Amino acid sequence: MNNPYLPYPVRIDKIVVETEDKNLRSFRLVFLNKADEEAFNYIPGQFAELSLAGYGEIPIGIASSPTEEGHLLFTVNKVGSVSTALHNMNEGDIMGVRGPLGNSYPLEKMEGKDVVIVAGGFAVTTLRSTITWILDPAHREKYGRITFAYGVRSPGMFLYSDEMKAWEKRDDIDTFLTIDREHHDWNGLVGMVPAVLEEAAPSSENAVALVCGPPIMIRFTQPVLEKLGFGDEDIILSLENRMKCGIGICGRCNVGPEYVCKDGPVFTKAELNKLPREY
Amino acid sequence: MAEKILKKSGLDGFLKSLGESYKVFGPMAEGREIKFGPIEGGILLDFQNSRMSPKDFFFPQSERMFEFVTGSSSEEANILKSCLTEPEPRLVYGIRPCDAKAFAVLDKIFTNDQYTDVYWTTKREAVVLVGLGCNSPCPTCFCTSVGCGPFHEEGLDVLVYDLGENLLLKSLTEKGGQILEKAEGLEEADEEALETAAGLKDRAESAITSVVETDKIEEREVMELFEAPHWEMVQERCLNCGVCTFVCPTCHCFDIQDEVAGQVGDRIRNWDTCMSWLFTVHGSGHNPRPDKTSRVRQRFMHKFKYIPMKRDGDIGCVGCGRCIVSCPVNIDVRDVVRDMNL
Amino acid sequence: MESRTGKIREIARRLLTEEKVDVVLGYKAGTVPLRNIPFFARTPEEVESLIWDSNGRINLANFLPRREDRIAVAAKGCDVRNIVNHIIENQIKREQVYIIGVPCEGMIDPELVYEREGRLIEEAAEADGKLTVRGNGFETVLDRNELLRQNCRICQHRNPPVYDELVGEPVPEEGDVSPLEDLEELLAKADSERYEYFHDLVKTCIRCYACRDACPLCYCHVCFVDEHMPQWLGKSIDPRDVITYHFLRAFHCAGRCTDCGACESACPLNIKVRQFTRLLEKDIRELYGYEAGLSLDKLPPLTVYLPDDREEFIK
Amino acid sequence: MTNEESGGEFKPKIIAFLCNWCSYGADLAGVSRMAYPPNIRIIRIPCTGRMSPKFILEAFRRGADGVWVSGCHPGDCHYIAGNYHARRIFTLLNNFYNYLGLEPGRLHFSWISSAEGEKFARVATEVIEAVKAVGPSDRFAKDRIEVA
Repeated sequence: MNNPYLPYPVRIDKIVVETEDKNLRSFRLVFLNKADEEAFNYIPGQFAELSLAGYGEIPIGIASSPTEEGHLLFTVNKVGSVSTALHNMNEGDIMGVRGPLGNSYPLEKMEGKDVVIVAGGFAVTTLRSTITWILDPAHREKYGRITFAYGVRSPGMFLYSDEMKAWEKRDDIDTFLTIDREHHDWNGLVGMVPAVLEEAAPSSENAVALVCGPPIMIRFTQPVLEKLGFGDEDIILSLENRMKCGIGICGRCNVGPEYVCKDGPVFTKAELNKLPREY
Repeated sequence: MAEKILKKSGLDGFLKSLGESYKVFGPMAEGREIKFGPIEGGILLDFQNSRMSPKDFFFPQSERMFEFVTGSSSEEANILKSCLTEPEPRLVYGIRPCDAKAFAVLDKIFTNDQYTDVYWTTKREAVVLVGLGCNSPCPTCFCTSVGCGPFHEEGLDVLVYDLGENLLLKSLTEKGGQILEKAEGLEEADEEALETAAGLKDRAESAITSVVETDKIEEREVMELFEAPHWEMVQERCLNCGVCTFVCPTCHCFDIQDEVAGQVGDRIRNWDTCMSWLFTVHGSGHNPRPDKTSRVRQRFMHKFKYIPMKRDGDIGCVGCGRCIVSCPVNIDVRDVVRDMNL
Repeated sequence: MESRTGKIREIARRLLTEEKVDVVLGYKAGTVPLRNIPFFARTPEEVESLIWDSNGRINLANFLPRREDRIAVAAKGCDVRNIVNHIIENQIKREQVYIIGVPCEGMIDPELVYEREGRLIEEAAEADGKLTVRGNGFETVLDRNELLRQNCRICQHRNPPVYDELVGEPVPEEGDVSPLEDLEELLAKADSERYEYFHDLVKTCIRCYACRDACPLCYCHVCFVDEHMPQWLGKSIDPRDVITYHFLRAFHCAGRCTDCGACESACPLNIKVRQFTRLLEKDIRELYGYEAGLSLDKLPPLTVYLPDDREEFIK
Repeated sequence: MTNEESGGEFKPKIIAFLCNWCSYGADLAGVSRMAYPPNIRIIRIPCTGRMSPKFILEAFRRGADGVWVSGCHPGDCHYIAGNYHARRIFTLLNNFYNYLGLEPGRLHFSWISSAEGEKFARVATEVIEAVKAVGPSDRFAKDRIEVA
């Protein structure tokens, strides 16, 4: 019988230090077994438990897109004991990945609509996955205008900065990169994400908004989206909570009756309105 | 379905004969405690509820899930190997109907529409449960209020009625039927025995005088219950010790921990408790359940609202009363549910 | 007992009516025999639920840290000693707490009652030093003094050492009991036997930490068992982790423990966890002449020192 | 398999927590060509007042056969009174460990100033001999987890 707690063994193929504070690293993982890779069918918005033998597991959103075959990408902030241990790993080391877990962004439902993507800090990971997926030639024409607003503290804190620069140049996605305060190294937008979003004023007609970021950004983004005319059904958020099993059993990540790990992490604002704010 | 009579004096022989195909467990006195252990000496024929629930049969407090070697010495290093073994066939005699019902509740939790917790199911499937109905329920029992009862059959393979001189064995599943069929020295139950059994059941049910209602909990919205004022009263005296969760037959929350000794490591799962601050705290330090109120509320909401919402209306409590008996500050689940149902 | 109940209510009513305090903490009758409920009375009507009997095993001082309001506590000797601890350790201000001192005649250990009866007790009633227990088809009258918890039997501070008001007359202190009763025997054994003894003592421990949570001394925001960088002990029921927990829990109480017995009373498995703390308090008494919570002016022994403290074991 | 079983001489693992301001500096064994057996692993601490019972317990849990804590003589603490406070904790801890059944001879305390290189070497040898006499530790050591 399939053991849902058993991680697939993977090799760390590449490690990239993403940010100037060196607290965020991206790990490109390659499956040791082809069969495992084939079994790992994921959709943008899902996450996986990264498993480090001797340290434990951490739930991390999948930053790569299923359109990028051959590897998985995870960007991890150094916070606790497992993420610290992960930051100390080297290319070539063996670890585990368990997943994919959780639901995903409702990519099918979003078809035929404009998509507004709002990201803050390192929460951009699963949104990077989503954008990469949407921009793939096989999918791009299913969606309308793509607006992407992404804010970080300072220029050195952008994740995937090469890709961001590339997206800024494309005309099939409107990219708004912003930093919190003026910085000598920056001649782009300055200001908080909600303000930038308000300025960009994407149309809410036949559109959905995907929002992922720190709680404070989410709090101030919601009124802006409302003002722009987005209904609660069209505002889509991704939650995070402490997790262990990742499969809706161990009982700690629930928000009301919903398990963030299995019923989430993606919820509409309309859904969250009916639930306790235990996240 | 078969209904057979076994002389009480023949119980030892009956269990011994089952010992050929199963490892047989039964209730035993261990000091003040009642424990289900391998039958060697005599088992208890009549006993009140055990202080700890027997959930550890399938969900041990600490369980080795995986093992691994650390370092980089071998190809296999840092790759987890499952410690799941083919479980031995076990038969448990004397499980109380509430505890069996709890197993049935947990069956639905450890298996959901996407995943099967193999550590639970493999052990669970290899067990035959021979339950013993409760002729004299405890004053803290309220099983009849939560979809269970002193002779409830859910989760059991065989239910035993203690008729005095004799035991009436009623098979409830195919597994149970086979056991009764194979066993020697059983007689077909006659009309009189069946009537006595029915009488025992009625008497036991009417002896349970604590009644709680849950109909309004079902109707109410999550947020209405969540924001009710009575939680403040409950939390005020709650110690957040979590004894309730440890003795509870349906509490199933767990933690997963890695431990390494030298070059060998294990991934262990341990019972955890929603009463603990650590249970929900994020790596960032943010805690979505930061206070006693939110933690104690979670336990009752989980059992009486969230589980029914997600598991076809089944309440996540079987009314065994263990938490009432063990709570150091006497938080009585019956009172809490009454407040929720107001 | 009845008269104490009456007096506590009278005082509580007065304090609330005169708005001297916001809340009065005492006990209320529980829903199961031999157990009562820590109860917060905020109105004169609620005061009518307050009682005083032999089931006040939970130490009410436990509910004081981090409070903002003014609170009166109906506190027995050990509770008061823990309130004194809290005041010394800056967990509550003296002026915030009104101590209704209750001279105590010891609390009952329900385990002893069960041991005597060996059957389920459905009702219990107390009057004139007798405990009447009833169950399915039986009624027995027991002498409450024979049912006291061990810590109550050896208690030498039944009367509150500090109070704002005393309920009734002080009770005589037990003069001739040895707090070390059984411990001396244990200490006379070989180290291997003591090692076995303590491992056996906690072998049924389920790591619920009720002993910690019922303890008024344990008010840390993050307990050492929950620390994870570094993580001091595993979370399973491995015997080595279990004993480590009990070892460190007891040590954190050294010089502060009043032997109130709340830890033991809260233990769902009736483990005699006081055996750990009693040993430490024995040393504290013998080495530093200190007993916790007897005076607001004396500092706990591990926060002070003398230049000539004993050190014969130090090379 | 312990060293004893393997037939070799038992080489105890001893963890020494040494105060930065005195005993740590007294370890001049190398400089002054005094010899003591290499069984001691040193952990530098800022003051004996920083020693928590957790550290000592952790050393035993991780398989130390002996633990030795050494700091400044009373009155000489760099932080005025750290060692005075430590002394009371050590007294209780030493007894408590003993009560709980740790073999006598595993846990050692000393005051050694930075000028007492000779004393350091002598106490080190004493500690090693005492621990050797007790043998390998198993009472509080945690090896592979014991669970179902």
